[in-house]
Amino acid sequence: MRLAVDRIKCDGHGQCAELLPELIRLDDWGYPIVASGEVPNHLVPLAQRAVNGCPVLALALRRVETQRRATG
Amino acid sequence: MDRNTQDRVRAREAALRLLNRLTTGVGVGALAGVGVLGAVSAYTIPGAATSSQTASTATSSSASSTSSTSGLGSSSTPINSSSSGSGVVVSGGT
Amino acid sequence: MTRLLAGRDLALGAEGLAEHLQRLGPLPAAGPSLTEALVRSGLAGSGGAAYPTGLKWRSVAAESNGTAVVIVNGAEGEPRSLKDRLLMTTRPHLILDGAFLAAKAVRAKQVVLYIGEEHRASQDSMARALAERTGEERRLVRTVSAPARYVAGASSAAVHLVDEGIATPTTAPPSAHERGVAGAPTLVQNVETLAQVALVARNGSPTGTLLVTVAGGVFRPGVLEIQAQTTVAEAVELAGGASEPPHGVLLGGYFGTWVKAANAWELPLDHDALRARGLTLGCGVIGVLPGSRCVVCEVAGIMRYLASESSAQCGPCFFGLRALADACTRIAERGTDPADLQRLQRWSAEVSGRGACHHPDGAVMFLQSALATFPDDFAGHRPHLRRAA
Amino acid sequence: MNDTLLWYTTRGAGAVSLVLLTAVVVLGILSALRVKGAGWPRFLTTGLHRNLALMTLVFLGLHIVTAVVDPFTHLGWLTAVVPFSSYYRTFWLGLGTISFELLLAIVMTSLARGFIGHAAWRMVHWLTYASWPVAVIHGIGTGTDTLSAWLLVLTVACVAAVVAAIGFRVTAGSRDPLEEPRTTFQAAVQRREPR
Repeated sequence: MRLAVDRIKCDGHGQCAELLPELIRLDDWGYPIVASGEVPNHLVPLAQRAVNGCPVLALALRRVETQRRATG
Repeated sequence: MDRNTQDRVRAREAALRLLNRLTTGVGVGALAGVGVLGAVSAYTIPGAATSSQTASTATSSSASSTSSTSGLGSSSTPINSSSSGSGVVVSGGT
Repeated sequence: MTRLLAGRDLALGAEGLAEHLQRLGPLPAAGPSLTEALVRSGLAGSGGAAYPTGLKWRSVAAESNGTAVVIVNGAEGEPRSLKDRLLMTTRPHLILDGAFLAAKAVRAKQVVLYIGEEHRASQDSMARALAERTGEERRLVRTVSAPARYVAGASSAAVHLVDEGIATPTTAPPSAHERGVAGAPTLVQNVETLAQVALVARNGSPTGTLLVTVAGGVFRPGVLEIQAQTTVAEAVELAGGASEPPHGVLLGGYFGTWVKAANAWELPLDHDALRARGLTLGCGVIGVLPGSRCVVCEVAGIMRYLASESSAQCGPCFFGLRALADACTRIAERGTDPADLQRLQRWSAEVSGRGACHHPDGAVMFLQSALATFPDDFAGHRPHLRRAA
Repeated sequence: MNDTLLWYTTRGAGAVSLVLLTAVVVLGILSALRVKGAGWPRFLTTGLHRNLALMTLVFLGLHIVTAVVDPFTHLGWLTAVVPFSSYYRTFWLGLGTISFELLLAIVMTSLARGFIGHAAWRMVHWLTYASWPVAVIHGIGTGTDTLSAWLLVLTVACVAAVVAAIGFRVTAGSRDPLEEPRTTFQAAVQRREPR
């Protein structure tokens, strides 16, 4: 499972970084920098919570590597 | 995991606990509220001579949380934009 | 070996259909065989990404069941590139041949001419050429003006404009060839690529030449058709030679890469050869920076432009490019502060790859290449007290 | 006394539902304002907003059930489903039904947000600004002993809280830092082309 951000929908709420600091931090302008690669199993529930909690549904948890490149 | 991330993980865990405590607290308060307000309205049946001033607004903790709208607007400081449109491009005698 | 610009003298304007057919013969049949021929020929796109044309056609054809759309991309939003305009105003029928061949090969039901709204001559030339084509061909075609903004030429922006009238890039996946105009698989192809296709269909192989625009400190800047592997020095010579000893060369326009002048001359102008050296040819702009110009100030100016061209849909791009441009401007106007150099590195790493389109990636590649190629200029830059404009 | 127990429970649950719904509305507005403090991350506001929204439904359910089964008023289930179908205080009770059904739509679309997408969810969520005021008026109009001070004070407090929150929201303007530059750029590249 990988985290992917829809950069156009994302408007810098920052809740995903609050919920999942292990994998997401915010840049200087409040937008998420998502660690690339597979989400460790023990963090999948939290990642799912961050996905459901995103106020604009910009975060997704995808099974296969479908985004163009691992967004850093 | 660096210290900063550890701090943020601890903050998350604390906030999740707080969320659960607040939710259960409000739930219990609400249940109590049904009882209290039910009883209060029993004493203030119309026709009962005394319209006893038993107004109590502190029915449940949630009521108090609603009025504490602390003005903590997140400060998105405006970036001083110096973007002056098309810049000098690879110049030369065109 | 024929050339794209073979035929009548370019100064005489557009070649009409009769002359075009008399010179090159009728439009050959098209179908899967042409797609395979393109794959075998290794023809790469000339829009800037240099994606193999045959593979692109295959993926659109695979998804299309007679509903696909072909977008002929003549937006040419790269400020210093002139090649697409030259091609549209002198050899429009080569482009239309390529477009109709593509439409047949991917079973498209519509062809959209997407031409920069400020390229008036190109719009007129393509309209006149279209008028000469058959009724069946004309019915396929619709002309749409591309706003004169840098991102308007991106394939997802072209699709978005044709669909909803707004030329802003959209999030991929899905990309255009999967789900483009009205949800149909869409082939977005640069005009030069389609001109090459028209010749591959007739000769079995591309011309082996490419159009480049030599700009900046040369005596005769403009578009040249050169053999692949021609060196930068030869191209600059063909453009009248450098007007003064150059400081460096920018290959590929604003999403391009810098090379110190000394190292540039022997470089072969070929996508694969340059990519192997960590460089890019992009849309074929060869920008010669005269020695009297300060590279830091040039880079700062271009970064300000690229920042202002962000479509402000993605935070990292909009804020990131402005922060990078502001830092470059501080270095240019006040002299180098090491903290700014560190910020340029940190922000570059944070911005690249975090946009819905490639605008931030191209801008960061451009900046990083300048920082790597001219470290001393950036490290020790002093504000210019008085310098020639 | 026990047959009036239901009636008192209805009133108690109604009042509590009003307070809870008010809290949910205020928390929703605070979420949009993206408020954040030490020890209070933004997901806490939205998390509480969601939890209390579901809790509101529970107490609203209690309020409706106790009202409907109350032999004293024998309203019948139809009252809770079809607005203005009760014989008793038809108008005021009808408002309650409307407010309840709006709230159901809001909560259902929130639970299905992943399927219907953000835009559709957001449109339905605007119904909150109908559901809550209608609930307040229902509370005032139906309360048989409306003059009882405690309900009036409670209502005023709830209205004050929401008005204050709306005040903050309106004055704060859009919290999306790209709202203005994005709109400006789109206007620049907008070309109304016929499809």
